[in-house]
Amino acid sequence: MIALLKRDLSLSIRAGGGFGLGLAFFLIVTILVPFGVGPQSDTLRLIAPGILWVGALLACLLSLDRIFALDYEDGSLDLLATAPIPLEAVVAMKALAHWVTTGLPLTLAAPVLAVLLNLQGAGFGWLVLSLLLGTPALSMIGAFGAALTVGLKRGGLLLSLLVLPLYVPTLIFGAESVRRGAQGMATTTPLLLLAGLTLASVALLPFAAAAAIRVNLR
Amino acid sequence: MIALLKRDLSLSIRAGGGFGLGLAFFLIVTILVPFGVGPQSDTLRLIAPGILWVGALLACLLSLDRIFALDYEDGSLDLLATAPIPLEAVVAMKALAHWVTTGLPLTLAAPVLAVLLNLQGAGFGWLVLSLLLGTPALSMIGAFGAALTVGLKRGGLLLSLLVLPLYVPTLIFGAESVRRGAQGMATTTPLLLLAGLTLASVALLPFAAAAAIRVNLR
Amino acid sequence: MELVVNNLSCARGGVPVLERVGFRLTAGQALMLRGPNGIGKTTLLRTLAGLQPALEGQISSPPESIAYAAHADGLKATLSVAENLLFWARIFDTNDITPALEGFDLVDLAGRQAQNLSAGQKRRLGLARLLVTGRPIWMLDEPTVSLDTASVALFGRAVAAHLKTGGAAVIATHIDLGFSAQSLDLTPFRAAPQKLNDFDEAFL
Amino acid sequence: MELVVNNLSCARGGVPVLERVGFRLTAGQALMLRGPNGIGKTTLLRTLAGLQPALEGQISSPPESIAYAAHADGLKATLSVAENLLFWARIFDTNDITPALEGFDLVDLAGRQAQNLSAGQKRRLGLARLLVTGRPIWMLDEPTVSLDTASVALFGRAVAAHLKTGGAAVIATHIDLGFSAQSLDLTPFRAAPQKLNDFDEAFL
Amino acid sequence: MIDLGKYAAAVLSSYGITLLLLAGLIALTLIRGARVRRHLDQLEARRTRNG
Amino acid sequence: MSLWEYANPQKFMRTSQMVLPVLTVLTVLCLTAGLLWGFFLTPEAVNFGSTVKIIYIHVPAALMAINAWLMMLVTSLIWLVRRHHVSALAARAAAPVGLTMTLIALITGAIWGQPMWGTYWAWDPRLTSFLILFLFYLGYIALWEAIENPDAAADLTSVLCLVGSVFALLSRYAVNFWNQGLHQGASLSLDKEENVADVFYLPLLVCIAGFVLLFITLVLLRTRTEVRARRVRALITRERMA
Ligand code: HEM
Ligand SMILES: Nc1ncnc2c1ncn2[C@@H]1O[C@H](COP(=O)(O)OP(=O)(O)OP(=O)(O)O)[C@@H](O)[C@H]1O
Ligand SMILES: Nc1ncnc2c1ncn2[C@@H]1O[C@H](COP(=O)(O)OP(=O)(O)OP(=O)(O)O)[C@@H](O)[C@H]1O
Ligand SMILES: [Mg+2]
Ligand SMILES: [Mg+2]
Repeated sequence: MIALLKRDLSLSIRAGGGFGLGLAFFLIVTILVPFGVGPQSDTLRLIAPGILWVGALLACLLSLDRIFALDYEDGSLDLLATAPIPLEAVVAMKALAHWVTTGLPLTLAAPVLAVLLNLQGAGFGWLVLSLLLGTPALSMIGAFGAALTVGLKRGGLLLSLLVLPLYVPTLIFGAESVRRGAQGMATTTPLLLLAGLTLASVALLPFAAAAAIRVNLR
Repeated sequence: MIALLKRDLSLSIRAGGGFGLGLAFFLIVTILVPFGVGPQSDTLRLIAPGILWVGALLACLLSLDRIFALDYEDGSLDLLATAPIPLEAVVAMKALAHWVTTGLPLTLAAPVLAVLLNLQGAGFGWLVLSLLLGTPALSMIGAFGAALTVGLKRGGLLLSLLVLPLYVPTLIFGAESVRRGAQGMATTTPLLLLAGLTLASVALLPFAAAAAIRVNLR
Repeated sequence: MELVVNNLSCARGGVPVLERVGFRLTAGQALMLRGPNGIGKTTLLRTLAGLQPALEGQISSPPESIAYAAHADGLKATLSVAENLLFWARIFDTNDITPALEGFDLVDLAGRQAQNLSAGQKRRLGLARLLVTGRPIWMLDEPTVSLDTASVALFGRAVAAHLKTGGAAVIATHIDLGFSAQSLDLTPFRAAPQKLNDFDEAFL
Repeated sequence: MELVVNNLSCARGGVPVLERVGFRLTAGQALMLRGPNGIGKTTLLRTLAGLQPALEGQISSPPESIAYAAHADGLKATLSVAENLLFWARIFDTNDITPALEGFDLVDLAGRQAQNLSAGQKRRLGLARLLVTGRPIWMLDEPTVSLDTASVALFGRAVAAHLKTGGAAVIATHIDLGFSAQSLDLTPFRAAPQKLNDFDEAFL
Repeated sequence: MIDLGKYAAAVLSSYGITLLLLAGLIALTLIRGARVRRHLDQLEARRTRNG
Repeated sequence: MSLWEYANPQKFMRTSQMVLPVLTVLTVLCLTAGLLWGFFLTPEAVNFGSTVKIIYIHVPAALMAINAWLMMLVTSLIWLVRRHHVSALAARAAAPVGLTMTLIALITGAIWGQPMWGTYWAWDPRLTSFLILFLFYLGYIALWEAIENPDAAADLTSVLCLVGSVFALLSRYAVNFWNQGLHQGASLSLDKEENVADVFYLPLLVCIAGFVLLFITLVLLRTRTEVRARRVRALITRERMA
């Protein structure tokens, strides 16, 4: 299992391995938005928490299909399914690898990009905290969506469509806590809800995802 | 050449073919943004032109790697390169197919999504017009980027990074014309610039892209 | 260590392709699956490997005893030959990849990225993976595709050594592998079209 | 209609693999490329097909005369067999796909999606593509991989018919295809490691 | 005809669009039903003919 | 006789054949009666003017949109546990009907919003959750369409329906937390105090009954088609093998 995590990480760090794909996308979104909405800094300040969270979410969404598709195509998934580790653990490890290569860098990069969007000073801490709590849920939910669509040729569209509504609660709690934090309001409730969401998905979704993969492999 | 266009279109309409991928992504962005920035309709109205254009642009960006990658992987691109039609025409046709399956649906769907973002009534016409003028440039520039990265395993990241700066002028002129239109100001200048950009890229980029593909195949 | 297959039916894409297949394989034996393209060799191997459920019939084998090598090799293009092997070795809890590298003449290529291998070299690497699984029953789907004569001989020797140490192998192939084994032609087991009399049987 | 190759060197991934290859092929002839895995058969075929430039040497052939069939078949998984063929027929301006379907026994499968074919059936479809190109010189890279004996015979007949109508073929293969042709072993042409004496030659 | 006042457009278009959507759904259901049924009958006929 | 016998395709086909004509007649009666009553014979309401007539399609459609999803959830569970094919096919048949209902509720709501709230769309919790429900329907249908093997498709869509239901509930709470709404509260409750006047209430009940009947009829029809389509598939593969 550690081997699997290590492999996934080193694969994604190799040339063109997708490490930084999420990060790059996050960067792209936050850079493009000011070009689109115009450079007025109070408008930007107003929408910064939302845009940052939406950017992080899109960055996750975008890199989801790599979780299983590549292993499916080259036959590794067949081999992993017959290997001595349970498929649930494989799913969990792959979600973890996805988080380490996507969610974690996003969280670390977010404060820098927040400067570009003129986020209020009070919001920075909450931004990092909420991303840290919320991105694992994004990875896990995404892994579930990826498992549902793994057999399909170019399931990318379907994957986004399936995962989008599942992401809504995470996004709302996440962005809300940053917005409240930036305005100096209490953030406990949304953060607690966010943490609960993450825990629940990490605890339950690997089973659903493993079941979906088994169906897709047969 | 018509055969190529037809094949690409029918491939993308088949199950999981990526038709609607762009559209779905556009939908995703415009639906998620309010969840992030909050439900106040005047904030949304303010940022609607920018978000709509950024969404359209991201939707294009996302579907770019399909332009050549799939044909490269299954060997079709090798075969097309040795076929009796010039590679420049292949590139142009593939960019056209990309526009028909991405840019065109985006343009048609934009007004509906603009309702969700509370765009001012005056902006609707300009939104459609600017997208109609601008999305062909997005497809063509994107095809060039895809040609540059076609040989690379998972060139997605690189592709986004390469194409992003090339997209900036299109985005600025496009969003600006909608914003001016929505506020009842004159839109001629940005629209003319947008049209010029599109014409120039359609005229010149196929040659650059074909050269890039030749290099990548050998 | 025994693989017993009894009255097995299996389906591909929801369509039954093979019916009532039965055989028995004990330690030290190899079985060649033969039959024309599309008869269902791949399907049978996948069923035996536990990747898809059987429609009917029993497969009995010791738990976690089967190593499967498909048409696709499961290689990661950007990992080196040694890294690819090492990964599978870790997954299967064996730690030494030298016998595998040596057995398939990959020592010189150990540091090369898998994407820079020729077709035959890739295949050799795919086969070397079997040695690091440490599992007794090998299921091989056309293992010698793209291999030159020397490599086919190498493969023959690897299988022979595996059988000698108490392993077994089921091999689907169209060509002569140059070593003797019992063979099973799947043609007689082709699934007959089922009778569909009323809606009770609407769902194949 | 003649393919003349003279003093050809070619490289793969920036490394020269073959040197001073030369041969001459006229209408009605077939040439088998032989040699161990990794010697450079695929590389040579790609160079001849014009997909990569030669390091040195000349290739002379009539323009647009070469049809190339690689390890990968260039099939679209979601198109049917007939649609796949029809697409290539249109690209190459031939319009009739029936000879190709019949030549490779694909008539029954014509409506099936390519993703639902077995390995050998896919390969037959990949080969059938050659018939719709209408080009005289075929470059085939291990064409009989995954094919059963009957299909190999079918392929042999297709090549024979092609040669009889004035075509030519260069075939890289490891196994015996059951028809006679001149053969060229590439082992002697393996590129010698170059001397790197000074910095001028640092850039291979 | 009843008088809907200044909201006529809203009410009428609501009813119009609803009826249109429902009609479309029903039509699709019936058309696909008929087509599948015809196809099935055809297959069953061929099957009984050929034994 | 147990209820499960209706999951036998043949039994299902026979029974549904018998009840369908009755259901169709009832549907047509209820629906036309309700809609005509609502459209022609009800007065204008104080704050709403004539737009109150939209309620006769808006509310039944909204109710059915939710109930259709509930029905899919139940049938999906039945498929997962008992593996009755008709059950899975019924879920598949219901989805497009539910989607249409959602769309009707959304569109009529949007049209109603313009005169009442001065905007076609506001990010009100009720409206927003409907938008999310719409997306769930789209994803569910797309997944069915994308997978070729029918049993695999049934399995995967059922899993999606289960997980989706949980997340739909979560979203409802999240959206409430996120924004306080403009939308009407539930006034169809049994508590008479809150209820609308009987002149509006009775035709509304008839309309709801009509929509329920319409839903059942359509789902039965569509399930029959799905069963037939499965048999067509079976016969075709049989011919192919012969
Ligand atoms: C797109 C927008 C809308 C959606 C998705 C929507 C959704 C719903 C739903 C789900 C219900 C049923 C709830 C229940 O009975 O508990 C409902 C009921 C209702 N809606 Fe809407 N609605 C929308 C817009 C509007 C607008 C603009 C109005 C008018 C101002 C409106 C007025 C009502 C009324 C009066 C009810 C009945 C409430 C009751 O008595 O229970 N809706 N709507
Ligand atoms: N994904 C699929 N969906 C539906 N049918 C399939 C699918 N894959 C293969 N088939 C069909 O199932 C049958 C058995 O295929 P299988 O791949 O097991 O054959 P095989 O004996 O391995 O053939 P080959 O020697 O060509 O590899 C074939 O007739 C094939 O057309
Ligand atoms: N993309 C690549 N980059 C660098 N080197 C490569 C690449 N692909 C192949 N090679 C190397 O180039 C040499 C020639 O490879 P080529 O594929 O032409 O061999 P081949 O004769 O076709 O072998 P096979 O019979 O196994 O298909 C091999 O030694 C191989 O390792
Ligand atoms: Mg096979
Ligand atoms: Mg080769």
